[in-house]
Amino acid sequence: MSVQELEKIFQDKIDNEIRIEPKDWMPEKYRQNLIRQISQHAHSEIVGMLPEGNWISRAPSLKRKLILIAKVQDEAGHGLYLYSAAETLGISRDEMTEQLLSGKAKYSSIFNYPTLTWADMGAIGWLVDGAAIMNQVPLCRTSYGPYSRAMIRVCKEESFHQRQGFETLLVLSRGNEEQRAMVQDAIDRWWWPSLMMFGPHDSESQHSEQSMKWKIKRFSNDELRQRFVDMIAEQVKLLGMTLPDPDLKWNEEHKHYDFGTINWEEFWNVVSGNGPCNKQRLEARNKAWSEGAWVREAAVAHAEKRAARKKQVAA
Amino acid sequence: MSVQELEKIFQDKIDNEIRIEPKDWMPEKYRQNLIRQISQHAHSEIVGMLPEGNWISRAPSLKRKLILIAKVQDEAGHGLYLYSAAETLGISRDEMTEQLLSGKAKYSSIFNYPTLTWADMGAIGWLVDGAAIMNQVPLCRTSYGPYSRAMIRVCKEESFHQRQGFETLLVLSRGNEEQRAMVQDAIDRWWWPSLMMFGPHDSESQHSEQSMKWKIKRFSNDELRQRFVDMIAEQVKLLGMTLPDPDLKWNEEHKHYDFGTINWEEFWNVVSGNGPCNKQRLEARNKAWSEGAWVREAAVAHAEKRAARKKQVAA
Amino acid sequence: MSTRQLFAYVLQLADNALILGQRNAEWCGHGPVLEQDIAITNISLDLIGQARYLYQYAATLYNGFSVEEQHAVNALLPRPWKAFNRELQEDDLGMLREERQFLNLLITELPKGDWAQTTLRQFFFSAFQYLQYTQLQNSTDEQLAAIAEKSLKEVAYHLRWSSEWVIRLGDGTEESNRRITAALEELWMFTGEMFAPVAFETQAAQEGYGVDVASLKESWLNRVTTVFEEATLSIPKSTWAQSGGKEGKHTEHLGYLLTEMQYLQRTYPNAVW
Amino acid sequence: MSTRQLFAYVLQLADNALILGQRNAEWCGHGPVLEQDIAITNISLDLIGQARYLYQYAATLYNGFSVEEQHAVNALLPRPWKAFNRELQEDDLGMLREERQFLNLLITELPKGDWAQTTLRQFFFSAFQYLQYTQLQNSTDEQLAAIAEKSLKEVAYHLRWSSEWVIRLGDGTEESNRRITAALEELWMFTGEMFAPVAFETQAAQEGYGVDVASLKESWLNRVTTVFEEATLSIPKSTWAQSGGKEGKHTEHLGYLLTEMQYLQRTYPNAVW
Repeated sequence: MSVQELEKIFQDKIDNEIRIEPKDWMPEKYRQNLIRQISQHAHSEIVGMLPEGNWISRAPSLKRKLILIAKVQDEAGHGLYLYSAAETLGISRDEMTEQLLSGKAKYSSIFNYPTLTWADMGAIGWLVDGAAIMNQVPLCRTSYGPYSRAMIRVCKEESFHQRQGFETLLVLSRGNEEQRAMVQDAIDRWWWPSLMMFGPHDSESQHSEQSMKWKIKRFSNDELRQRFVDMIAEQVKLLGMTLPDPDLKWNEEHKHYDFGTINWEEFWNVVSGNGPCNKQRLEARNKAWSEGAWVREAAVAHAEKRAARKKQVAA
Repeated sequence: MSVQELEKIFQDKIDNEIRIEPKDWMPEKYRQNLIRQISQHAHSEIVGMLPEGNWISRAPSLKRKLILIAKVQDEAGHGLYLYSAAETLGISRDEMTEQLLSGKAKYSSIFNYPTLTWADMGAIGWLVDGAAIMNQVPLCRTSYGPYSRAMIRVCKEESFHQRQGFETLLVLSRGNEEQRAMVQDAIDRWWWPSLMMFGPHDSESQHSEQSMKWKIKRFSNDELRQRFVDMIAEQVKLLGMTLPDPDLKWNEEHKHYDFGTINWEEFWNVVSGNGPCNKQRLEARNKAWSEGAWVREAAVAHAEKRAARKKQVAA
Repeated sequence: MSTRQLFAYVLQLADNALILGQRNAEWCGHGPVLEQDIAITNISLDLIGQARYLYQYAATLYNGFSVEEQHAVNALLPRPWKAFNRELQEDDLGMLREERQFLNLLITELPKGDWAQTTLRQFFFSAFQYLQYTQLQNSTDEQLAAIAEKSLKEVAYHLRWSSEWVIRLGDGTEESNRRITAALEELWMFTGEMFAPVAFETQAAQEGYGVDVASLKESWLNRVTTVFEEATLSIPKSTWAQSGGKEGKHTEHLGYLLTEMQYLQRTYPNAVW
Repeated sequence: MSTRQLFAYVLQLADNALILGQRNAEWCGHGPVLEQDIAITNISLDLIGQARYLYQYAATLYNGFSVEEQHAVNALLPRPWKAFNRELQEDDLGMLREERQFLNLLITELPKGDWAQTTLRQFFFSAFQYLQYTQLQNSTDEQLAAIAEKSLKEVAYHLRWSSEWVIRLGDGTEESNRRITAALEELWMFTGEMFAPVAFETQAAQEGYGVDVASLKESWLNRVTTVFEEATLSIPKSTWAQSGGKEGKHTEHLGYLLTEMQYLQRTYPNAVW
């Protein structure tokens, strides 16, 4: 079959909402695009463990400590599913890890902001996971089978996290004066970076058009961002808090919330490595990886010894 | 002159309270004995920085933080004087350091106990420095000149530290219920180890007789210990606290306090490396030394470069 | 039955679980490989979960005490709670007692160290806890028996997991053997404390609600010997044991751990989180 | 004169000194060589001493405020103090404010790192503080002028000492050069904040009691350039600057530092030590 014919079969499947599976033929660019996107997503889960991990030792109650640890652990689990999905496309987890550690691969820029108070644990669940879900729900129907199946599991847990995050803030918002101030402060710091999580405006987005055609992506950045704003602008009222945007207001004509201008200079600065924690995050991952090298080597060496002994016994 | 004649001159000087100076002839055993004793004392100052250093970051007020830092720094200073005094006997500071780090040289066992509360800072000043001074004041008249001069400086500062320690406890003893409990608890933990600082009973002491003859030592372990008990048994009343010894009581006949039996098993265990913090203390010193190696090398390398450049300019 | 001793006994079990759980949680996000990051975090979750059951039970006990009984355990109560004017709760016990009131074994509070130290410590502790909780199932105290039973499945997993790592590192590379040998040298003197009963443990064993820890030593040594053989490690000769933890005399490490762990509860006393 | 701005201005100066002093004190007992252990500890003593003068002055200011003025600085006051029912004291300000109330430069709170990071950070800060305090001697506020004058001798020594170390490490061994270059990469983006005035600094400069920090940049760069030349180091091209410290938005490091530093004051509120 010619490449053109293969491409036709491939695109027909996609158009008919039939999932592409690892053994199916696929265009190289589709493969590359997916590897980039899935591994970036996996890296985000792994790096995303760090800002929240920063409060594990200081969680305010044993119950909250358990919830937080379990949540960060879930993120490790998500990383695992996603690395596995990416591996079906012919790249190894070690290769992906190297790309992360060397700074070649990206991860979500939101994790380059510091977590300064306990309320940040709530704000991350509510806003950051909220924005992530908005991006991710459509991916449950993405065209590549392993990715879509991984995303179904991820999304289920993420929406649980989002509810937990909101509940954390709700408790604080009913607490003492300092706790309430903590909530407002956390919202003030995380709101704009959360909006940036949807990526640049559609007009500036690099990969969008082709991704739409391949159904890797199903909604544009700006569409998803608008949905998110509409959702949060309502939920924030339940907390008795405000969003740090004087331009935010309901537009009766469009049935959406209008909102202010995003500081794209900050966005690009953080993407390009100048965020408050870029260095710190990568250093933490590099440290874990390099200090774990001898452990991984020992595990391999021992497994080999065992296998050799077994063979000997069998012989 | 024969060795016998030299020895006679040497002993005459000592008997007439004339100080031995670095260039004077001295018996090899005197030299070795002094090196052992002075370096052990220097090491004690250096290792002694660690238990108190443990509370610098957590000192309860800015004023107390300053006092504590200054005190620990003084100990570094004492270490310096003493290493210098030992160096006049023909051993280098690096050599002595190596002996400490390898575990070959000893340091005062008291520093192998942990500091568990802020009151320990007071108790160390009052009891540990108190016992040290009791040992050290006679050394201001020790026969070796550089050692005796170093000790004069050390003793002046140490007695200042002891007063500070007592004052720390006095403030706490007038504080709230928890602070008072802290003081009693600290006294309970530091009392017996302080008594052990005077070393084994005279009947068990290895180096005593010769040291007395050479006037390196002027009072026996048990004599000094008794003086210490008599002093502290009175001072503790000012704090409204008690010493953890049911057998402690004034002996009208001897005009001294009788006191209970020291747990020599614990003493020898700690001396031989089994104290709660022996490993930790040596590890801390080893870490500082090995992590500082590149700094020391850089300083030497730079000094050499400078010297070479100067020479070139001069030429 | 001496309620004072029971209260201390429950706290001691809880403190062991909490402090080791807190230590293991330091690995979360920093493990040597993702699957093991998850595994050690699981152990941490299990242990903190056990601590919660035990603190809840201790609080219930206390709240049901007579005035004299309450007075008798005064030294173990968190000071700030006394001003709260409400019943004792789990977090008061875990998050507001002072260092000298914590009764955990010293081995649980030591720094996490490298992977060898963490897994070997877990092995020593889990092998002990497995024996302790197995017997605790027969406690005359129903609550303790139930908590032991509920926890045993978790502990069995911790023991299996940590045994495997001890074997893997002992019989792995030269470096891993060197590291676990160093860890052994570090940790061995902290194992004796597990089997040296303090007053409230002796009482607990006598009254049938607690375990005679001294009697567990042989089985524990057998288990260690078996695993060490496969790991090509030898049991150290030294029998000197550090002690003090169960009486509130700790290493210098615990203070820092508590400072961090209790920070928010100390900063905002009696807030709801 | 806006007393609110003055209060913040004094606190900022104090916080810089305290936080860097606390960091440097971590070396005490752990320095690379005895003489330098003593030297860095001296710097720590000087800085904490400066912090005390400044907090004392801030407390005096506050205690002399009118009710409205006191109300205006409410956001900067330590919450627990409000229940103490006594005048504000230096330790309330240093030991009981929350992380978001600390106004120190981010560069002062970064971990001490290795000797290269410590000495280079000290050099960057001391070079700035020297210029700042030199001008502050002319402050229309007599107290500030006096504190600046008193501190300058110390700062001059810190600057000389740290310059020497930068040169020594830059022009020392290959390793020391590699390490100080790495430190430079780490720290450079935290230097810009020193010269970017926030609202209360602008006000302070306008009203004559504070220093126009933006105007110090050129002299600072000249000093750095001179020392770097001798140290065979180059000034990085990047001009991106981290900021936020002077507005209470810190790095993740400060929280841990404060947790430790404030532990006893939080555990025993309003006790006398």
